[in-house]
Amino acid sequence: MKGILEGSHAAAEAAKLCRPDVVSAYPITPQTHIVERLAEMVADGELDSEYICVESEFSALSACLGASAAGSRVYSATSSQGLLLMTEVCFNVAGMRQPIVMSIANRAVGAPLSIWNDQQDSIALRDCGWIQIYAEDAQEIHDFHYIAYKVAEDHDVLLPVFICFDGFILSHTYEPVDMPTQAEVDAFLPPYKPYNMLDAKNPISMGMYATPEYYMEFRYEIDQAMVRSLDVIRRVGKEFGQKFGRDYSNLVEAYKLEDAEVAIVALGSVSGTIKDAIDEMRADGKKVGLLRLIVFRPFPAEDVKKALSGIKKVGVFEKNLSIGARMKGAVGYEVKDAVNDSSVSVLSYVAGLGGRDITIADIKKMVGEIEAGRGDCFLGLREELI
Amino acid sequence: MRELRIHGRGGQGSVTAAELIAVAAFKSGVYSQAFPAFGVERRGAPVQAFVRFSDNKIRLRSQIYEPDYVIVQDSTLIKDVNVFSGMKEGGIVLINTEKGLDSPVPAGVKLIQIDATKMALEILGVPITNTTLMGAFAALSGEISLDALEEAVRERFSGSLADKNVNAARAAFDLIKGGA
Amino acid sequence: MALRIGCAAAPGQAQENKTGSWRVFKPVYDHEKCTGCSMCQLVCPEGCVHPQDKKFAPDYDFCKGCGLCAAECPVSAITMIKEEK
Amino acid sequence: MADKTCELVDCGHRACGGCGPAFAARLILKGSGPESIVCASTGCMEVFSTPYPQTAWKVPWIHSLFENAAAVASGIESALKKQGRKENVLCICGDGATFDIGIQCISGAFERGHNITYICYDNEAYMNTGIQRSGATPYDASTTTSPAGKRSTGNNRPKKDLPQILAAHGSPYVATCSIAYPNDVIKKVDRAVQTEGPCYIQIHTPCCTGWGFDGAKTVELAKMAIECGLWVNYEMVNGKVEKVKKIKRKPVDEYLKSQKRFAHLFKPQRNDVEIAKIQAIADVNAEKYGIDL
Repeated sequence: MKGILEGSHAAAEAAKLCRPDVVSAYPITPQTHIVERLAEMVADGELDSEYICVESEFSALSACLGASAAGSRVYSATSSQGLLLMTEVCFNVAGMRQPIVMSIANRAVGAPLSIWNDQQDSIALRDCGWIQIYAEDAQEIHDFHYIAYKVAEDHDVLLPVFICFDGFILSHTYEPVDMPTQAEVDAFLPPYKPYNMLDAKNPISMGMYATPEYYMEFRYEIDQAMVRSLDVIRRVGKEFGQKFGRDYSNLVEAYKLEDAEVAIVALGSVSGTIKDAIDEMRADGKKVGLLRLIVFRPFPAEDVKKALSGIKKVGVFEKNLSIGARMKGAVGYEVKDAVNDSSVSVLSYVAGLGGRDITIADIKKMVGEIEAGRGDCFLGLREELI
Repeated sequence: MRELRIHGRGGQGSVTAAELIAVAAFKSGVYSQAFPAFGVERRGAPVQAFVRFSDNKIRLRSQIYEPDYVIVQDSTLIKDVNVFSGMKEGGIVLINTEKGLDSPVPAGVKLIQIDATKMALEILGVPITNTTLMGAFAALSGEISLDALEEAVRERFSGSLADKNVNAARAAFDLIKGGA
Repeated sequence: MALRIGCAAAPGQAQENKTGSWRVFKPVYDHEKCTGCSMCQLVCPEGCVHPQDKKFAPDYDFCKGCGLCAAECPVSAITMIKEEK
Repeated sequence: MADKTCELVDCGHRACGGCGPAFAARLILKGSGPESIVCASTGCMEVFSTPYPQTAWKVPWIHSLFENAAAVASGIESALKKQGRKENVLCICGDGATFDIGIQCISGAFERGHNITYICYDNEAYMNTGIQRSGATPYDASTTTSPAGKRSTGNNRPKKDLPQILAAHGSPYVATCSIAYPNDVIKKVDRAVQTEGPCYIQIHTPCCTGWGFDGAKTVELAKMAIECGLWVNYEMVNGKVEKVKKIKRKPVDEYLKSQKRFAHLFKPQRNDVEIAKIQAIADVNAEKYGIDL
């Protein structure tokens, strides 16, 4: 059924259709509409879940961990400071291999306090062992939930997933979304079958500590699972396409890259604005293309290399700041490493932090900088303030 | 692609108006996108909300700087906010005003004034003007059909509240059509 | 043995760790004096004191020789002696 | 139902000889039985009982972090409810995890009313990391972060009254007990798991290494704490104190003298002023709970 709804409701409606046994989350702007909607669904009997209304994000994810360990499918959502408050639990969930799915309405991290969008929160947690998928629009927000559960719960993977989408820009925007029926989702996503589970009939200990003889191998196994997830995501994305007509078998999206001389690499909703800018630039005879990273963890290095092959000038649009890093943004390094060609210029552009609006004009300016070989810098700073 | 900017005050339902217009547009068969100016404004503070209409899938995510249409929910805003900012040549401004506007309007901008507060008070019994203005917008822009608007309103409200809001939208629609 | 995903394990494997080797003093049970009250079994932090012919005896594979059983025995039927290696 | 003969903590764990908490763990599971799920915090008991892959636990057991056992237990309980399962959900956590770093999670779980039993094994300091003071450390105890010195007589704050705090959350059953009275521990755990709602039990578990005494005297020390009035065994049902363990009270001196953590109160000379302050704490306890026979 096609309807028009807010991005956060696209997340909540999908979460509902995934039939989580337990939902636990804590309100934080701009994620709040998701948990409000889920609470409403539980109150109205639309959603048959235990909804744990916790006292912090830290407890939200801790409760999800407990419920998941007890053999339930669980769901949570957060943003920004909330995600950072969960950091310790995030590492723990991945280490304990609990396939929890969590929506992240991406938001800047203080100080200064900012409720507005960038991707500093999830990028800061890139090393914690969660798969990270970035949506461009409400339809992807919605669809990625089904894919995420199926990937996370695959016994070849058993890793948690962040579904990241830009706060406000997507979470608070109404746009058309095609939603499957419960029966269609049930046919795609079978009931959760836990790998390890707390059960008095078959007692095991979970989350034991590992001495130096074992720790490295456990960490190695998590990384191996993450590597394996590349193919599992492709497979599940393809299967989703066959069932629902929207194919997600590619971990990256190439837009007008075939003959491009300049490529922009970006994550999330700004890709839409970039595509419109590219269309305008192409009309003016500039050969520009976009490589959108849909999956950031695991990093699809091969896909990036292939998509960018033959392009000599690459600029990475970064809604994050890796303070003290030479390139400024965190994503640029991985793109540069994937390209692995000294004749290619890969530069980072930190932009859109804390909700600074990104217009088509900004993208055109960025392309000018890429062409001039000026990068690894901020874009769109207000010079009068610095 | 056509773009609409709504000016109002926190609590006047500008964001709801944008959402309902987007829903109605979608029901009228075009792609639409509605979003608020993301802020921390409380009740009474000037706020904005935006709608885009297009025959193709909308990818653009920036805010709206050069609107085709502007709706001003409360004419008192005009002294604080430049509601005409960036308006396109030939753009239409719909203003809710009781006495009529005395400040100048930029050249090439078509101004439509309506006493939506009075209409809302008569029909709804409360001075909440957004459905009235939506009806007027449907009439003057042609972006949304009255039937689609009615459907959108009925999905959001129920019972007599829905009826009253539909009536308010209809009355404003007829007023604009009759005057045009 | 391959690792179990999630650092999980089934019961039984703690018994691979024979903590009896930690012992410096050894409890010796006098079954003549023992009344079978089970206090030694109850207070043992290892849980390694078991019934034996209506009396009790420690499992020396695990007994760390803490002496709690000797201290709490109401009839002083347990003596701690220096372990001979 | 409680079964004294039930053994659900295996031999081979790595606790110190004479460990009070290890003894308590056995007693707790005799009280709650095999239909239990244990949620542990990071701490001494977690470390001595679960080096991978040698778990000492014969019931389902989970450790996540230092401060989140009550939140993890909330999730477990909710999952069981959704699945229609009936296991007892227990937290077994040290005093650092309970009094200090985990108190927010505990407060949240108790306020939400989850059907869990939270058990704190109280050895009155952070023993896992090497005897640092916690909110449960008694007045004047010398720890590595509250050392006695030329200008200090050790920990300068009295023990936090956590049972009262949790009773104030509306807990239907709050109890204190001690390994000095093993059957009392078993009985109270049994009662807690059978009581609907969030229950709290605080077990006094002397730590021979942390307090500085011979491991053979663990139970004796626990008894001395009760006999001098520095530890009180009682039950609180719906916030009202019931069933207080009554005693013929002794002065605090002997209890203090038996432990290295209080040695500075006696050497190089007896510190009458400080010992009197500790005696006053016992006197207040006696008055408050009516423990004197």
